[in-house]
Amino acid sequence: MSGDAHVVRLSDAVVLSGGFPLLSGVDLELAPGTLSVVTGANGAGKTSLLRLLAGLVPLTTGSGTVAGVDLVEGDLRQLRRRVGWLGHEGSFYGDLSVRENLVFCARALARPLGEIDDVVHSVGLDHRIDTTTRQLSAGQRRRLGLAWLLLRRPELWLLDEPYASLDDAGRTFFDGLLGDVVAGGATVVVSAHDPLRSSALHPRTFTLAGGRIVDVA
Amino acid sequence: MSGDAHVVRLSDAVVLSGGFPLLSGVDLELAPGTLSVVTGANGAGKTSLLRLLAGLVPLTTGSGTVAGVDLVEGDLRQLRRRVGWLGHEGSFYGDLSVRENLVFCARALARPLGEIDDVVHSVGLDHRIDTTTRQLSAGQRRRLGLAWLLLRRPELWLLDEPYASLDDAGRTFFDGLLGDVVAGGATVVVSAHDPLRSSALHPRTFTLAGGRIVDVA
Amino acid sequence: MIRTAMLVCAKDLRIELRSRVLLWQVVPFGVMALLLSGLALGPAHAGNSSAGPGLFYLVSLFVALLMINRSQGIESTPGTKASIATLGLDPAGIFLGKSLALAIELWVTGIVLLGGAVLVLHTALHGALLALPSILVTLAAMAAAGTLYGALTAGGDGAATLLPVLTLPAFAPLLIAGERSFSAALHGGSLWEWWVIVLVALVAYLAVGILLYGVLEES
Amino acid sequence: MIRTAMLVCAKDLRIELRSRVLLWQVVPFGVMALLLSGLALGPAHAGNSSAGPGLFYLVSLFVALLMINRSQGIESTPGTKASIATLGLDPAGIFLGKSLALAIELWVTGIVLLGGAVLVLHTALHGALLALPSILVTLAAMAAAGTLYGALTAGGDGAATLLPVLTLPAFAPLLIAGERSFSAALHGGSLWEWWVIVLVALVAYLAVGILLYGVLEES
Amino acid sequence: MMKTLSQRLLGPVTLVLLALTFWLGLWITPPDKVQGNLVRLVYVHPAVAWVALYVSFGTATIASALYLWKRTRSMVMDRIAHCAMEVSVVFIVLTLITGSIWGRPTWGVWWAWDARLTTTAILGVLALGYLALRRANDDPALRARRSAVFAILSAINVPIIHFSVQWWKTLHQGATVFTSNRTLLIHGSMAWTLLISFIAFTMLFFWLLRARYRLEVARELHGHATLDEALAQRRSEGAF
Ligand code: HEM
Ligand SMILES: Nc1ncnc2c1ncn2[C@@H]1O[C@H](COP(=O)(O)OP(=O)(O)OP(=O)(O)O)[C@@H](O)[C@H]1O
Ligand SMILES: Nc1ncnc2c1ncn2[C@@H]1O[C@H](COP(=O)(O)OP(=O)(O)OP(=O)(O)O)[C@@H](O)[C@H]1O
Ligand SMILES: [Mg+2]
Ligand SMILES: [Mg+2]
Repeated sequence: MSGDAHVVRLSDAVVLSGGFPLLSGVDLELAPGTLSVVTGANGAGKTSLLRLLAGLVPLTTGSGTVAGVDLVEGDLRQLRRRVGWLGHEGSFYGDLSVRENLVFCARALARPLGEIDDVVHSVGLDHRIDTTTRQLSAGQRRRLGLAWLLLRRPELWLLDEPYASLDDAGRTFFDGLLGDVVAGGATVVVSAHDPLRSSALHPRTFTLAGGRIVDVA
Repeated sequence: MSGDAHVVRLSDAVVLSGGFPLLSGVDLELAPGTLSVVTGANGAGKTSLLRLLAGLVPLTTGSGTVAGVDLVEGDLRQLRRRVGWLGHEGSFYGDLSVRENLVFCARALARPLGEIDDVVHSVGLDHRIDTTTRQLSAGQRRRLGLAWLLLRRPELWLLDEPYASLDDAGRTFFDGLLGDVVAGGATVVVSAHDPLRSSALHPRTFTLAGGRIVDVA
Repeated sequence: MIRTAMLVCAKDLRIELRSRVLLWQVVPFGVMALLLSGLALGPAHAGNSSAGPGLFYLVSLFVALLMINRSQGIESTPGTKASIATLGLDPAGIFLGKSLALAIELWVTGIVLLGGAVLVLHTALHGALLALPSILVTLAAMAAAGTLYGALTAGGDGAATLLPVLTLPAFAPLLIAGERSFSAALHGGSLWEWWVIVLVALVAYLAVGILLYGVLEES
Repeated sequence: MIRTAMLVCAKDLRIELRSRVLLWQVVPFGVMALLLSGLALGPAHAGNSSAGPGLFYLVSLFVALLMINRSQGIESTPGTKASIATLGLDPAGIFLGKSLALAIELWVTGIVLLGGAVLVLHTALHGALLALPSILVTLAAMAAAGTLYGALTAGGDGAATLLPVLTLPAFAPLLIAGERSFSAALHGGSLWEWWVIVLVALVAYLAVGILLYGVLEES
Repeated sequence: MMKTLSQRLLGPVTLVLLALTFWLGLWITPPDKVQGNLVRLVYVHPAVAWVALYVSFGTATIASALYLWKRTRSMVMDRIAHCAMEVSVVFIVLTLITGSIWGRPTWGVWWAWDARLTTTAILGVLALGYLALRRANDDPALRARRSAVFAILSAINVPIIHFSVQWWKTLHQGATVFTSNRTLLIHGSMAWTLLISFIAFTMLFFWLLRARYRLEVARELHGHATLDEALAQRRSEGAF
């Protein structure tokens, strides 16, 4: 991790896609070990902001540093390696089973394969461990995404509407996970349309509108 | 509509996919003009049940009638023509704009094109009407799905997690819509993980588990 | 049926115009493939104008496979399938519309390729023009057959690779008849004989498609 | 790099084995295409054994295009791309692994097609065996080039049709050199000359891929 | 399971007829003036080809058509079509092999760009395509309909194969066994042996078809047994 006191520091960040400004000038600073919620109307730019932080889209103008990597000059691959991403659809390799996907991930990160069973158990997918991921239900796919992140244990977690399509047990588990992760010193940014369920977590809430942050609470 | 008092009548419905029972024996009767919520854990079979009702998957064993069409003997195409479907991903033709997609729909159903502007306005997509749907945000895509249904005005609405990725304004609009639709005599089946927001609607709630209905409230 | 066909055809062509795949990708691919086929066979065979019709149809075939794949791809993104299915469009109309759109696209490519054959493979211009009607009919038959086979494989496992396996043998008679009639136009044989075979194939595919397309759609 | 390559290669091959697309679809397609190419050229050209190498490579080319498309398709479903990108795998390793998996798949198809050419196109068995090393190298070069170009077009609009346009010109030299070296093996020309060209191309593509693959991935 | 007498006799009679064919073909009939002993392939190749094209592919096509026709639609037809097509693949491959073996000495090559040979090979790929198409679809009803349509479209190739020797002047033997006016051009012991070979291979087809069909039924019965298990297991997922 960098010596910088902030994990995320954006200043006047603009992201263009096909001439359209997905983000129209975002200033943002996030300290390590914090939980932030990004909210805002549909199309406000939440997903775009998270993608920028994950190094999945390049910065067009403005400047920024994420997890010690400069968004303009730095190596975005370095950045991606440090973040964990849970998107609207987390499908991975649809032709491989739950276990095979996680084995691939563990091997890629040189993690012990023994962790896989625990992780699968904790997200409640034991009985689907050998099912091809294409056949999973929406919520099960989301759970597999969480399992993947649990194996990764990144320093910056970027979660795009994590509650969507999780059932009640899944949400409770997720809340517990959020607490653990933040307590463990990682930084978490969540996009959501509802306030977080657990009041034990004390997130800062950023409201986006028109590709900018218009409110911080 | 058929003379039958029920819009949906399933008895011991089993749906297999690749040897796996998505539904393991569902009995269900729904009267016209009612609102029902299907809930249950991830992978319980909510999406599968809605797909069966929409005529998108065939019944393996058991019997059923939906909107007057027999699921075993009848013409599923007739059934599909009577239902409106809003799925996890409502992408339509990604290369066409919002307006072009709706024009296609209106032409296919021989609806006046004049309705399109109203419908787009009511789901709040006026400022994206000429945007290619591939570029829409998750919530905007969901709104387009609603617009499509508003044009269709089917007799049976099947909505799979309609709240997911809608913002607050969208949800409020959706609740209002549900009320109107049910008051208008159509039947609505919604799958959801949360209880419905509006208490003015009095839905019956069916809880699924392991591919069966285990609780009715 | 006709109304649905027009609607579907217009939609497919609009998507095509929007993405410009035909202009920027398929046509250059065809020209490229024509050149390469000539190269791969070596000057001895290719320079020889008698290989022209064969190469022309071989390349058209691969172009057609690309286009069919695309034409089906439009319909089979997960969201599209369910929403379009609930429109309950007349399947015969869908079949005709998609076939027509595909045929128009193939005609455009075919004419460009024909020009290429004249320039590059020394195919006689006069013969090429004589062969044009039979070429258009052959390409239309390919479009109808392709739409039918595209629906056969749609949504299945590995649809993109299954499609060529199934279509290639179906195209074989078309290819042969087309080639013979093209050759006849070049070397002054009887034009009509082969032309009629292709026409019969086109009508047969259209009839089968109109009758059975609905059966192929996911139930 | 090597570890990543092995990992990626194993994953691609496992997906291939799982879906059996190679066995059930690509190999029959190749055999079919070989037969059809023979037919399209008419017995006069095809029966003539000198067309063998050309047709063999022409068909291999189309098979390769199918396989490259599939190999990239695995990586580019919307969900996959983001999650795999955040694994931060070494791009040189990804490139090598995907190229190797593709090469193995092409080798399997190539050997079957070679058998087909011997049986069907009267290519001399002795010559075919002599040509085998150069064929394997050529197919490997195609795999490397294909992976590189596949990444170039990945995620773009109409990737499936853009790919062939870009790869075709890149494959042209490979195709020519491969065909010449195959012909030399058949008719007793100098084997080494063309063989070396292909080998150089393979090494060049591998070098470029190792250096630049990272640049091509969506930044 | 009750077996009728004819069912009981199918296997043994087939074996006896095949044995008879080989005995007559190899020892009793005379060698040919031109072809010598090679002519004995005439007792295998035409019969095998006949079964491949007309008997087995034909069965598959008719069963497919019956499946598509609403009044005779049943999974039995689908199963017959599927099994017949699998047997057809075997016979098409045998046709190609025996033809190639015959072609090597007579034409000097294993394969020629002959219309009949090519179209036969195409039929083989079509039959494989049929099986691949079945594999690619899970849903039984959809699979049955799609493969039935494909089988019927593929059957167009059969008359093309048959007439190919007339349409294209080619290497392959024209109609020698049965000419268009239905008279045998071959006489004496050869004619009898030929006739027996046709009957023997046709019966072999029905024998194989029945065996394959039973296997399929057994597989599906087994499937039903596991269905109850699968249902029970799925239901138990809800019970915590
Ligand atoms: C790979 C090579 C060959 C293939 C694929 C092949 C294929 C066929 C087919 C499909 C038929 C049945 C046609 C019909 O009944 O409509 C047939 C019949 C026959 N073939 Fe071949 N054949 C091959 C080589 C040969 C050779 C080399 C000979 C002899 C020199 C031969 C002699 C015959 C004869 C005598 C018949 C019966 C013709 C009739 O009565 O109509 N075949 N072959
Ligand atoms: N080429 C374009 N032309 C016009 N608008 C575009 C274009 N590309 C993207 N957009 C718009 O950019 C915005 C992207 O927003 P983003 O996906 O970040 O929204 P979001 O806040 O995640 O919304 P949601 O809550 O719906 O997920 C959308 O409003 C979309 O319509
Ligand atoms: N071939 C298969 N083998 C094993 N399980 C399968 C197979 N195909 C589907 N499934 C399972 O069937 C179930 C389908 O459930 P469905 O999508 O209807 O769930 P859902 O109630 O909509 O869940 P969610 O809340 O996550 O959307 C899932 O549990 C999935 O894992
Ligand atoms: Mg979003
Ligand atoms: Mg669901």
